[in-house]
Amino acid sequence: MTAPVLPPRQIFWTRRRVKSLVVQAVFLGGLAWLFYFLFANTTANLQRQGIASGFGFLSQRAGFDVSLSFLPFTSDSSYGRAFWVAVVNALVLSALGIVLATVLGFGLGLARVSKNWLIARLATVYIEIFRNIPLLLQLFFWYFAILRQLPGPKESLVLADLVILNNRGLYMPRPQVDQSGWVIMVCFAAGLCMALVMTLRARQQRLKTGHGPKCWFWWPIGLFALPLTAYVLSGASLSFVIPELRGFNYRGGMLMLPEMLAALLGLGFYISAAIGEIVRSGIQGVDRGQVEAASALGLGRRDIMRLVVLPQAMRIIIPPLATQYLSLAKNTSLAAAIAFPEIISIVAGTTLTQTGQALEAITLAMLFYMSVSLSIAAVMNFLNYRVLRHGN
Amino acid sequence: GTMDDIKARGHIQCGVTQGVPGFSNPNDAGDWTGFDVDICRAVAAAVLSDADAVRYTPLSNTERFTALQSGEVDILSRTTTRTLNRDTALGLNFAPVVFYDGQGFMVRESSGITSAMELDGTTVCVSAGSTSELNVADYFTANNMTYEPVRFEKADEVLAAYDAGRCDVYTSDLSGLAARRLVMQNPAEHVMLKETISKEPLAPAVRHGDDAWFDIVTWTVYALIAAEELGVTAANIDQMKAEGSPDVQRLLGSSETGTGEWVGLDNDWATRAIAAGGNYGELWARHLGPDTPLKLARGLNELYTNGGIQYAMPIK
Amino acid sequence: MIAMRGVNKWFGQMRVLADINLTVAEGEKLVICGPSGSGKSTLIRCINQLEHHQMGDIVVNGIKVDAELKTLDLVRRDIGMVFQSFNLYPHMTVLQNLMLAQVWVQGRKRRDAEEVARHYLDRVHIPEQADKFPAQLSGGQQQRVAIARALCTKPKIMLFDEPTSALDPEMIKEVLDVMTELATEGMTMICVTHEMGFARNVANRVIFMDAGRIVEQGPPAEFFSNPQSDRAKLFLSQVRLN
Amino acid sequence: MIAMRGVNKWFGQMRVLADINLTVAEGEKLVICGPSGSGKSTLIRCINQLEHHQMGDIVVNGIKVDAELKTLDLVRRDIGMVFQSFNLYPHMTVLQNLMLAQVWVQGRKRRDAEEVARHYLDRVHIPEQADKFPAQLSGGQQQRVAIARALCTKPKIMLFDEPTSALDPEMIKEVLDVMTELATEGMTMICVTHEMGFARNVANRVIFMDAGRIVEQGPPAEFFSNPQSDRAKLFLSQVRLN
Amino acid sequence: MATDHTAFLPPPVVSAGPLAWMRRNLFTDWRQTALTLIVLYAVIRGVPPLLGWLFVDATWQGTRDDCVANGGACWAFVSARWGQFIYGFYPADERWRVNVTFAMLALSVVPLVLPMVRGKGWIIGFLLTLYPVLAFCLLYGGVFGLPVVETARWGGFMLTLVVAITGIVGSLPIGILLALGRRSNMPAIRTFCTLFIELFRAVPLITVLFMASVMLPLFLPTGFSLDKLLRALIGVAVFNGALMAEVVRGGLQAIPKGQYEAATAAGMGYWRMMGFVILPQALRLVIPGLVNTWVAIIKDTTLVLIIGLFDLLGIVQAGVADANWLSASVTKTGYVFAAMGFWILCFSLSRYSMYLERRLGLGASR
Ligand SMILES: Nc1ncnc2c1ncn2[C@@H]1O[C@H](COP(=O)(O)OP(=O)(O)OP(=O)(O)O)[C@@H](O)[C@H]1O
Ligand SMILES: Nc1ncnc2c1ncn2[C@@H]1O[C@H](COP(=O)(O)OP(=O)(O)OP(=O)(O)O)[C@@H](O)[C@H]1O
Ligand SMILES: [Mg+2]
Ligand SMILES: [Mg+2]
Repeated sequence: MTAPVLPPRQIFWTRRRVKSLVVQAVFLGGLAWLFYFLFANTTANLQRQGIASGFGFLSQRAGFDVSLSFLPFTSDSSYGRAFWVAVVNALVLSALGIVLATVLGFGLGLARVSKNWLIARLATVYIEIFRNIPLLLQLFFWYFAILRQLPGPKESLVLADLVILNNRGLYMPRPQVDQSGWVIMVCFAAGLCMALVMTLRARQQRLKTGHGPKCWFWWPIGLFALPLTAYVLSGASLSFVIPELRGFNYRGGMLMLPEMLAALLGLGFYISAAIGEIVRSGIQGVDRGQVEAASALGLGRRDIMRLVVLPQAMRIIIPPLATQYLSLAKNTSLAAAIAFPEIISIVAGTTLTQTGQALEAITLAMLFYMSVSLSIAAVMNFLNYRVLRHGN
Repeated sequence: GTMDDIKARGHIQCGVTQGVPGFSNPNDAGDWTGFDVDICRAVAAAVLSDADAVRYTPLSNTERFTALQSGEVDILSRTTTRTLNRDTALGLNFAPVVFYDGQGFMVRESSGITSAMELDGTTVCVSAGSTSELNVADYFTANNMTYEPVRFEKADEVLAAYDAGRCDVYTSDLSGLAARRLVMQNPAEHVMLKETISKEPLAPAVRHGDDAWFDIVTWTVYALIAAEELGVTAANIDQMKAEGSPDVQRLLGSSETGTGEWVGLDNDWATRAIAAGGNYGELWARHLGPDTPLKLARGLNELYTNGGIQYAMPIK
Repeated sequence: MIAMRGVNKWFGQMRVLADINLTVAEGEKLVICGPSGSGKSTLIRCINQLEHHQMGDIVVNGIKVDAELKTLDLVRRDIGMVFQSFNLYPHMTVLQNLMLAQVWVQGRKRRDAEEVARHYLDRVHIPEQADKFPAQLSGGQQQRVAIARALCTKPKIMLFDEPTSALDPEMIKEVLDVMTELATEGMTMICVTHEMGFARNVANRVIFMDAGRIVEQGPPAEFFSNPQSDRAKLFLSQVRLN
Repeated sequence: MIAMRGVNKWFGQMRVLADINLTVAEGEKLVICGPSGSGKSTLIRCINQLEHHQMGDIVVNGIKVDAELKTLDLVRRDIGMVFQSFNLYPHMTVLQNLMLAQVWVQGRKRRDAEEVARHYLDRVHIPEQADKFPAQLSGGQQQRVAIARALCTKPKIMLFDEPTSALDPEMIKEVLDVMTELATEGMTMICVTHEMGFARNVANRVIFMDAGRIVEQGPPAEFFSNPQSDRAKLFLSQVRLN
Repeated sequence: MATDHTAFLPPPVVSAGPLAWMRRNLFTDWRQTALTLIVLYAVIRGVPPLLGWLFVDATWQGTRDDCVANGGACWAFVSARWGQFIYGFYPADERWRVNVTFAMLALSVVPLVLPMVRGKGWIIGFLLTLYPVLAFCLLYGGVFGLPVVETARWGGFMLTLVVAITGIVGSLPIGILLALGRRSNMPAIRTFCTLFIELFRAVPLITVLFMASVMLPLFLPTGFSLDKLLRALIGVAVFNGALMAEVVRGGLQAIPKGQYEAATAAGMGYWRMMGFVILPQALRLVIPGLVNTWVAIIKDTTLVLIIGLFDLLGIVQAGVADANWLSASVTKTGYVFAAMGFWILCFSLSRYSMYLERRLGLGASR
């Protein structure tokens, strides 16, 4: 054998390559021209009519109020702050929707594979109904046909004087901690991160060496012990504010607006139907041998499901589940149609009209959704590759 | 310019609401009718000699300004309040005010509220992206009251929300309140509060930067008002054209010195505009006045001679 | 220990077990062989009712087994099973695999369960792999873990369904060794296998099946040297070829 | 007809063809053999530029082939190729498979194309399968359709890349028969194959490759009876074993 | 394999009967029994009132007051508005044009769905090229002496179909081009297509519709304005094109390399190879995925109401807000009616896709 000869340096300017470059150059040129064309039109349109442009409006006074805000917001706040209010509202709605849809969806998936004929059938009916009706229609149904028809504040449906439901929303007692409440929140968040990090580290170590430290105890420590200690040490006091009828409406307590309730029900039920199907196919995707091995050992159906099938099904379930979460987050935009103050309603609606700056407003809205999509995709990739990639 | 486009196209594109009784609303046959619609028809009659040469584009609050800016509509005749911001930053030009309005509140009679100062802690239904939304915020802040806004983009939905009891209060322009009350389940159960919290001069708008077209719309509106001042109606127009006073003759183009050349049309432009639906007062009476379901009083919209502030610039 | 009387089973219209009569005494080691599709797997899967038979009786340890949950529980407690494809739980470590049934079926304490698990890992000669995941083990090691897992619940009978046929040749021996050890300790065993050497050395009796029937049975020495039926002769000639 | 001078090809840093010099005369039948991974497929795929070589010249029919589209077109028009895995278009009938390139590459009329297609189907002895889909044919029939498809564009040279190695033994013969017929009709052929019988009977010359080089070449009689290199000797002894 | 004929002995009839069945499927153990009873109770409590509302107490003819009096569903409302729900504001005299357009569609789709019909390629070709043109001419008019019907008058179920069909037909070519572009070996084109696809997949359709309705007009030269419906249709087609691209890409990836090589060796260039060999196979592979995307497109048509077009849902919503009808039962009836319309469409399509999946699955394993 002769000594290995290395390949010659590629001749760059083959005619084939030149042709490919020309095609691409023409393509890029066309694209650039198109962008220039649109850009020129737009600037000309804006200039000729003296329309304002740029993001300067974000610091201007907004002048309107919103019904739901987790950040301090008054009509004196800026458009920029209104944007962040909308962002937080959309994120809160997404998060609650994801919790609801996941809980319902897993229940449905399990019901679908249940041996109980009635339950399996009902789950099928539920799934087929909710996934084949447009989400917007479902939102309208919940909002206009159901919640809208609830009685007014004076004739509310009251449960034990604590939970109140009327056409102004769902009122619940609100836990109240005094000023040091944030310390507890911080401790809770820190505990959660700590438990997560410890579990991941232990798992990685185990994957590498076959031995890993025990880690389950980090969870109770992180989630309960730490915040509880903080609660006791900081001397905070906990009380509940109970809603009561004052003037026209109930006051105090925690209020879930009908818009939010309807959005949550609509999104949760719609996406749960999809998740139900995903969970079902995940469960059915687990090798039959696994079930057989477990039943041969004498495990009952429920234990098999809980200990053997579901953990493995998760690997099949998570990628499409991520897609559904993404779809849920994007679909919060439809809640604008039932007056839930999220991005479309606040940014692409009021802000756009009051400032007249369509380009900027819609760009902002799109940027928000893109960053949400990217974040969810990133988190799910992380889960997929770091946590679930062991075994075969 | 816009005029050339319209002539080439053969019709005017008119931006209207998505349905407000009295102002612009499709009738049973699906044809648009109303006060704002008739303004467009008058312009079309003046420009194209055909009051029916109009196509209507229903626009939401959000869409209305871009639709005008982008040339999708030639004229925005859509209960739009004239403000400094819209006149400048949004690149609009407003024709004369066709309706002097103000924002008010409507509540259920059973609530026992009689004054806007009692509205603290209420839930208020308001149209998103409107001046009402801004006014109500200012009003409650100024009076140290709190409220919870329920904001829909479509006027229909704001109304339905209030009607179904989602809100204690419905706020909008007084004319809008009157119009919308008609379509409630039980109009009699609702009362309007006496306070007017803002000035809402509603005017047709055109794009900034096309002065010729702006002039035509402006003076068509003035012609309608002038016709009422001069007693010219759709019924007597032919007669008036022949035997009216010099002012009338000038308006209707039958005098020597015609006005057509100045606005870039023929001398009969105003005649056609008035004949299309009548003078300003006739439009009012037909769509908004006491004989209509809206039963609005003319108030500020009376001619200046009758105690109002409607006043046509001299057509000379 | 096990008695089958007139057992019949159909899949749809196809009869895969036909009038099976078979008794297995305590401590007996049975090897079942026969061509592919002859019903060997189905037969042993009927014993712990992974498949339900439709006709005939199966009595295990005095309990008549059927599809009732109660008897299933009782019967499966006494029977361990090892599969061709190991079927270890990939999301658990070896130790967790071994402890699962002990904790959740037999209600043993974790500490005790771990002790038992380590004991049986010792017995299959891989005590050092306790904390690995199945995917990190070789096939032979995985199958030995599977055997240990089945033993952990201290069954009276062990069923093996072609435990070595998914393994590379080098690994077959280590699994067979473990099985032989188990046999010498007196466990009642029923093995479906084509390892004739194992059958010859360990089995008390060889069962030959074809088309859902037991065609021939006898001590291995006799069966291998002097098969009675043509079908068995043909089968043995083919097996020797490989 | 074909001349390769100092042809070299690399995949990444791995040199899979090393200084190949080879001339093939018109009407010659070449068989290429050699161990797996020795570069046989790559060599013939360079001839119609399914792989682009990086050094050296390949001249086919007087045209120097390189990665230029124009020469590619010219060269591919003259070369038919048959693959190990048939690569028939599964969504078209046999007839459509045969007509596709004729109609869309050579611009023949549909009627003429069908005539040509039926002619070559006759030649490969399956005229009756014209309207079936590939999935309905046996492997041997599929490979014969693939040969007919390559012939339809009337190539001057045919390349075969292990045309029989995906086939069951009974079907190998029918494909080899067709290839032999083709050879006797004077087609220039280059075959990568391990069918030594075919090589011996049909080939004018056998090329033996190893590690990207042509190690040995000569008339089949000589090559098979008296290989020169150790590598070829080893290879032949292994091939004969199977 | 089965040598003796007793092997064909049929299985015994298992102790059947409804009781045994119920024992096996409903009352397996106490836990299942409890569950069954709870669910059964809920069903018994829930279903009869629902049926009562839908049918027994329903009002089939009359006015709002009849509906309010009866308390059930108000089908009278639906029948009074039927014409509007189906045709929107399309002039009554011209509605035959809508009927003809969709009858044509139905006539061409039926043979497509039947497995035994041959020549589907021609029908698909017709539906993708000639049909849209014909449909537009018929619906919009202005040719063949048909009076023009402004798109502002289109509405109801007809508009839903128009949007859905444009979404389906328009997104396919866009999707194919984007998918090919994403697999192209020219970095500029690949990057562009990837960015384009990912951008549209990351944002909700509603922002795209907003873009089409308020942003697009600003991009165009002055005086050049596109119809509002047309802009929405462009938005829908482009958005779904990006989704479609991912489905098509899945199919392209599943085509074995040998197919590319065989086509290349036969002298075919890129477009011929793609057009005749690769795409027909790839598209066939992803038909179930395509049909599922269509279901999503149909559901998404409702979003056009947010930009002020009156699709079926939009017109129902406008209808239930009508003062002459406004009442709880009318509102519910209206939405239930629209829901049934969409449900039938989507459910049958998704079942069809499942059926195809099974059929194609069998075909592949054969
Ligand atoms: N779940 C099932 N449904 C339908 N038929 C089945 C099923 N399991 C097995 N069969 C059929 O029953 C027959 C006996 O199967 P069995 O698995 O018992 O054979 P075997 O002797 O174990 O064969 P092998 O040596 O291939 O494992 C075969 O014809 C098989 O195809
Ligand atoms: N596309 C490719 N990328 C990288 N390496 C490749 C590629 N195709 C082939 N090779 C490598 O090039 C070498 C020669 O491959 P080639 O297919 O020509 O061998 P061969 O003689 O035809 O072998 P076989 O008898 O297995 O078909 C092999 O080592 C192979 O792994
Ligand atoms: Mg078996
Ligand atoms: Mg090869």
